[in-house]
Amino acid sequence: MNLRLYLLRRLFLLIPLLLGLSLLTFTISRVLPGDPVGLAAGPQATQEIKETLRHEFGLDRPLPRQYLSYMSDLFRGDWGRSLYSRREVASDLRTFLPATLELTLAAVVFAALLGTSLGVLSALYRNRLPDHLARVLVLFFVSFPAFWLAMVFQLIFGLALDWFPIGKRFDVLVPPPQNITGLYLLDSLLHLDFESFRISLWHLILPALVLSFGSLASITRITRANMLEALDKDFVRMEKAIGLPQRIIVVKYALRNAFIATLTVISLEFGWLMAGAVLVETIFDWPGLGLYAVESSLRLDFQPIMGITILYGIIFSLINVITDMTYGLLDPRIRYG
Amino acid sequence: MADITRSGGNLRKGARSARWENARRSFYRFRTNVLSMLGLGVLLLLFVIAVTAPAIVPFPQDATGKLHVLERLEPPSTVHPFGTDHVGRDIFSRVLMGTGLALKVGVVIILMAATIGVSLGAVAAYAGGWVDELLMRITDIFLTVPAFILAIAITAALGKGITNVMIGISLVWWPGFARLTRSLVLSLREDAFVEAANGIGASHSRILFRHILPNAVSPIIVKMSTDFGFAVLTAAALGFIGLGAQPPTPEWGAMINSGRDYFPDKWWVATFPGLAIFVVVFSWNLLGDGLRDVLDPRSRR
Amino acid sequence: MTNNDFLLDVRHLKKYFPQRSGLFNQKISFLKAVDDVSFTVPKGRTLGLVGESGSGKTTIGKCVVRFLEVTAGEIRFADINLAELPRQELQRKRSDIQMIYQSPAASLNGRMTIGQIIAEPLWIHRRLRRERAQQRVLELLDIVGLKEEHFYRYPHEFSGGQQQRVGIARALAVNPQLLVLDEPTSALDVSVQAQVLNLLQELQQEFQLTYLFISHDLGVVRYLCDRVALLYLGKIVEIAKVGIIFEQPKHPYTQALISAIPEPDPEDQREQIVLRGDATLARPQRGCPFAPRCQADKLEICEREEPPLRDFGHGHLVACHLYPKGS
Amino acid sequence: MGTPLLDIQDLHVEFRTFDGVSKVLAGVNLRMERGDVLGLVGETGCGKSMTALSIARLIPTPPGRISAGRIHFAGEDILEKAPAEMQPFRARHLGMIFQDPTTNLNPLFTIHEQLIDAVLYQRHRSQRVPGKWKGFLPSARQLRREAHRQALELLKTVGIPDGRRRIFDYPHQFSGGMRQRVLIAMALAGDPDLLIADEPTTALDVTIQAQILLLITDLVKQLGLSVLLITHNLGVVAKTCEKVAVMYAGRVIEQSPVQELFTHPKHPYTRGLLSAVPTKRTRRGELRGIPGMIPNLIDPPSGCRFHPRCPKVMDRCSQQVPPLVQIGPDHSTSCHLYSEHHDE
Repeated sequence: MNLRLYLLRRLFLLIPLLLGLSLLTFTISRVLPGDPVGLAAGPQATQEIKETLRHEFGLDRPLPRQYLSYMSDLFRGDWGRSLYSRREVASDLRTFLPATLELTLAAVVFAALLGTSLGVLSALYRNRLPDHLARVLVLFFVSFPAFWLAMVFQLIFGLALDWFPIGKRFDVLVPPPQNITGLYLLDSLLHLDFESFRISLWHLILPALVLSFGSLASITRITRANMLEALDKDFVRMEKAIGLPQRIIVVKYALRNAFIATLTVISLEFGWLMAGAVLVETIFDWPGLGLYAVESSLRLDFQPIMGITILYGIIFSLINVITDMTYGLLDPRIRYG
Repeated sequence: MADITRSGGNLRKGARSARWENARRSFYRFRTNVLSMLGLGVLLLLFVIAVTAPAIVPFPQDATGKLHVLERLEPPSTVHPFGTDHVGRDIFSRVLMGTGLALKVGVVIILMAATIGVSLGAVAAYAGGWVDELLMRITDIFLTVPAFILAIAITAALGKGITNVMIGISLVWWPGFARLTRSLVLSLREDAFVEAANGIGASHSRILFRHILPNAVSPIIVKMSTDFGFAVLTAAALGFIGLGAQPPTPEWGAMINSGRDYFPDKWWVATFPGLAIFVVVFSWNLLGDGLRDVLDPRSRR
Repeated sequence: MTNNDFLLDVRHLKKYFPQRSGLFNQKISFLKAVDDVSFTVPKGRTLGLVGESGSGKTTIGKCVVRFLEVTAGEIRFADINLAELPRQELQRKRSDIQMIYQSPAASLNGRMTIGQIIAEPLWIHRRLRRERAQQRVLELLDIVGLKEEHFYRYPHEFSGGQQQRVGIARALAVNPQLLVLDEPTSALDVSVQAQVLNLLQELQQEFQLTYLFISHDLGVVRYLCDRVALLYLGKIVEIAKVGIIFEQPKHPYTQALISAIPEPDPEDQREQIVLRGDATLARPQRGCPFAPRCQADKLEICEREEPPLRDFGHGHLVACHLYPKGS
Repeated sequence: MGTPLLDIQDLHVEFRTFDGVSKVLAGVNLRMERGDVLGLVGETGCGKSMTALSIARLIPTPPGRISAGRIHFAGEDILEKAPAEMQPFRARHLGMIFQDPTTNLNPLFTIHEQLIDAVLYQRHRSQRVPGKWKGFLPSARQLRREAHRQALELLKTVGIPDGRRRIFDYPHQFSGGMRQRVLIAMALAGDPDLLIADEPTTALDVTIQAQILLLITDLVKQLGLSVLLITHNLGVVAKTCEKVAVMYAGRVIEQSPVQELFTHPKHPYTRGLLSAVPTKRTRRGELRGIPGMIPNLIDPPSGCRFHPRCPKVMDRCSQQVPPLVQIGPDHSTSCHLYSEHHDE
C-alpha cells in the first residue's frame, strides 16, 4: 500500500534523473573538444573517410537532433555501436556487466563485514589499544593506490606464495559454469558444481580484497562513531540498569541503531567500488566493464561511454532505492509517504 | 522614546579571549595524538622536499626529459637508490621531483571542489524552493554516476594533461560538498540562535554569513581533510590510465604505469612511485584523523 | 475600550500545518496547531498562555513574532497588522517586538562573544558600532545583572541563568515594547528561576514592558501573569484574570490542570482530578476537543458540537457546554 | 529495625575533565529502610543522579570513578562486587527509570521484544536465557511463552489494559505517559527490592505527571515497593514521598520526614529553595531566589560548599565541613548553625 506507492514514486523520479544524466554525458562526449572520428579513423585517414564515418554515426547532424535520435533509439533498446569495433554497445554491456557486479558485490560484502566488525571493536575499546590499532590499520590500507596494491598482491600472494591465481575470472583450460546470471559463484551454485565454485572463488578473492580496502576506512569510521553514539544513548543505560548482559546490549540493541548510518555509507561505497573496479580489473585482467570504460573513454568512443554511464546511473539509483527500503526494515519510525 | 537605560560604565580591557582558550584546548587534544603529529611531521617534510627537490636530488634533469638509454632498468644501487627506469632515468630523482605535483594536485582539487560545492549547497539550502530543487537535482545527477568513471570521461574529453585531470576531478568532486553544506545549513537554519538572529531583525545575508556558515565550517574542513587523500589517489589513478601528466613529467601514477611492463622482474620501477603515493596519502590521513577528533564533536568522545 | 488600549490584539489566529502524502505529495490534510484564537494584551501587562504539549502555545508565540507565517487571522500590534507585513518592514519592526527563548544556550551563537551578541541588534537597527555600541552594551549588562568583565566571554562559559540574562539584554537592546517569553525559565533551576522571574518583573515595572508569557508551569504563571489563557489542542478553553483561573475555574480542563499542580506543601489536601489519556492522541473528529478526557458530567451535545467561547463578565470567557449562558 | 535496605556512607565520586578533577560527590550519606519512599531533591549538578547511578554502579568509567565510600544494599557492600557480578545484581535487586521516556526505550524494537528480554534476563541467569534463534527448541519456546504472559501481566500492573494488542507496537506509537508506564513495567519485571526513579515526570505534561505519580503511589501500596524518587520538584516530593533528603553540591545537607522539612526546614539552603518556588501564597514580588549560582565542582568552596551563597555565613563555614548531625527524630542536617548546639 504505502510502500508500493513510495516505490512507484521513487521509480518515477528515476526518469528525470536519467534524462539529466544522459544530457550530461552527451555534453561531455560530444560538446567538449576532442575529435573522436579523427581518433577512430587513424592518423592516415583521408578527409573523405572521416566524412563517411561522420555521416554513418550521424555526427554531421545538429547536436539536438543527435541527442533526440540517440534517446529514441535508447528507448527502443538500441544502445548504439562502438566507433571502433562496430559491436553493439548493448551486447557488450551484457557481456561485461556480470563480471564487474560479481567483483563489486564481493568487495562490498567483505568491506562491510570487516569494516563493521572493526568499527564495533573500536567503539567498545574506545581510546585503548585495539581502537588505535584498528584505526591505523584501516587508514594504512586505504592509503595505497588500488592499482599498485593489486600489482604487489599479485607478486606476493600469486607469484611468490602461489596461493591464488593472478588474473582472469576462471581457469583457462576449464569451461566456466553455464550462464544463468553471469555471476560465476551464483551460477556454479545453481548448477551444484562445487568445483567451479571453488575455482571462481579462488579467482575472485585477490581482486575483491584489493578493491574492498578502499571502502574499509569509511565504513569502519562511521560504524565506530555511530556505535559510540548508540552506546551513549539513554536506552543503553536503561538496558544496563535492568541487568541485560553486555553482549545482548551491544549485538542486539545498540548495533542495529548504529548500523542504519553504516548502511548509508555502504550504499555510497558500492558506487565508489564499482568505479574503483576499473583499475583493479585492468591489473587482474578481469573481463568487466572497467576495461571497457577506460578504453572507450581514451578513444572518446561516445556510444559506449553514454551506455556505461547510463547503466551505472540505473544500477546506482536502484541501489539507492533498495537502501531506502532497507531503512524501513531496520527503523519502524520511517514511514513511506 | 528614551532608551531602556539606567547607568553606564566603561569597559576595563584585559578580559582573556575565550576563543584563544578554545584553540589552545584543541591544539592540546591534537598534540596528544601521536600518530597525527607523525602525519603532520611527514607532511611538513614532504613540503620541504617539494620546494627543494631540484636542488637536492642527484639527477634533476631526469625529471625534465633527459634520457640515459644505456643505463636502463638498473636495480637500486648507491648511485641510483631506487634504480633506473626503462629509459635509464634515476627513479629516486623523479620520485622526489614529483612530490610537489602530487601535493599541488590534491590541494587544487579539494579547494576547487569545496568552493563550488559549498557555495551551491549554501545557496540551495538557504534559498529553498525551486532554486534548491534545481541545484539538488543537478547534484543528484552527478552523484548517480560513480565519480571516477565520470572523471575519466570528462578528462578524456577535455584532453590528456595534468590541468585537465584537476578540472575533471573537481567537476565530479563538488557534489559531496554541496550535499554536506546543504544539510548543515538546513539543520542550522532550524537552530534557536538562527531564529534569534532573525528575531532581532537580521537580513538574510547577515544570517547566512554571520550566523550559519561560521557554525558549518568544522564539518566542511573535516571533509576536506578526509577527501584530500582520495583526491591524490584518484589523480594518480588517472595518471596510471594515461590521462594525466605526459612524459617526461614525473607523475607518480604514470611512472607506475610505465613500470607495469617490467613488473615483477624489474620491480623497482613501479614500487617506489607507489610507495611515494602511499606516504603522502597515509600521512595526510593520519593528520586528517586527528583533525577530525578535534573538530568533529561526534568522534571526540 | 478602544483598540489603542491594547498593545497586542490577536484576532482569529489560525495556523495549519499541511501534511502531505500520495504519489506526488499531492494529498494534503492539515494539522490545526492553532485554530481560531483571539486575545488581547494591554500595554504594560502580562498575558499567560498555558497549555500542555500540543496545545499550540508556542506556535502562537512564533506566529506573533512571525517566525511562522500565519494561515489566517490578524496580529495587530499598535494598529499594524503584523501578519501581513512584508519581510523588509517586518525586520525593521522587530525592534518593537522581541522574543526570549526556552533554551538560553541554544539561542546564543556560540561563535560570538557576549558583547557581539548584544551589540548586533544595535548595529542592525541603529547602525551603532564600536565605542558607542559598547557603551550601550555595558549599560544593558548592568541592567540585567551581569558584569562588565563578561563582555569578551563566550556563551558556553556561562550558567543557564546568566545565558538567559544575556538573551534578555539582547532583547532589550533596541527598546522593545512587547516581549514574547517562550518558557523562559523552564530550563533553569528553581533558585535561578526565581532570580530571572524577579528580573523580568522589575524590568516590566521600570520600562513599561508588555509580556506574552508562554509556559506550562502553572505556579510560575500564577506568580507572574495578570491574565491567563488556557489552551487545549489549539483552542482557548478559558481565559480570565489570574485570580479567577486559579480560584474559581469553570472549565473542567482548567479545574483538572489546577488540581494537578504539585504544591510544595505536604498538607495540601485538595482533591485531585487525574485525567486519563493524552491530549494529542485523544483528538476527536468532532464535538468538544476535550470531551474524550473530560471527567465532568458530560452532556450529549459535548460529543456532537464544539462549544463556543462565552463571556461571563469581567473578561472571563469559557468554552464549555456545561456553562450555556454567558452574561 | 535490622539492616537498612540502603546505606550509603561517605560516598565520593570524581570526574576527570579537561580543566581538572570535578568532585561530583563529596561525602554523601544516605539511609533507606525497606518500604521507604524517599525523595532526593536538589538542583542541577547537586549529584542526585550521580548518587543513583553509583548505587547501580553505572557511572561511566572513565571519566568518572567512585573514589571513596561504601554502599551497603541489604547488608552487602556493592562497591566490593566485581563488575561481572553487577549485571545479575542489577537484574535481581534494582529497578530504574529515567527522565525522558522517549529516549529510554530503544526506538527500533517492539515493546514486546524489549519487555520480554527484561523479563527473561531479570528472572533467570543470563546463561540460561536462550537466544531468539533457539526458538525452535521446545524448552526455549516454553520459556518465551511464559515470559510473554508475564509481560502482559506487567503491562496490566502499570495501567496499560489493552497490552495484548499494544505489546507488538513500537515505542513511537505510544504517548509519553504510556512510554513511561512501559519503562516502569520493564523496571519492575525482576521484582526489584528498590525502584530508583530519576526525574520520572520531568519530561511529561502536568496531567500526565499526575497519572504517573498516582501509579507510583499505587505500586508502593500494592507491591510494598521501596522507592528512591529523584526530582528537582519540591511539589512532587510533597505529594509522593514520606521522607526527603536535600542535596547541594555533592553532599546531602538535610534529611527528614517530608512534613517536617516543609514546615521546619533547618538548613539555609533548604529554606532558600522553599522560598524560591512560587506557591499560591506567594505574592507578586515576594519570590526570593538564592543569590549566586551553584559552585564549580573542580575547585569547590572550602568548608561548607554553600557558604558563599549563605545568608547566615559564619567564619567557620569556610574552614570546616559541617558534619551531618541529628537535630530531631529522623531529622538531620549538616550546617554549623546546628552543629554548635550539638557540641554544647
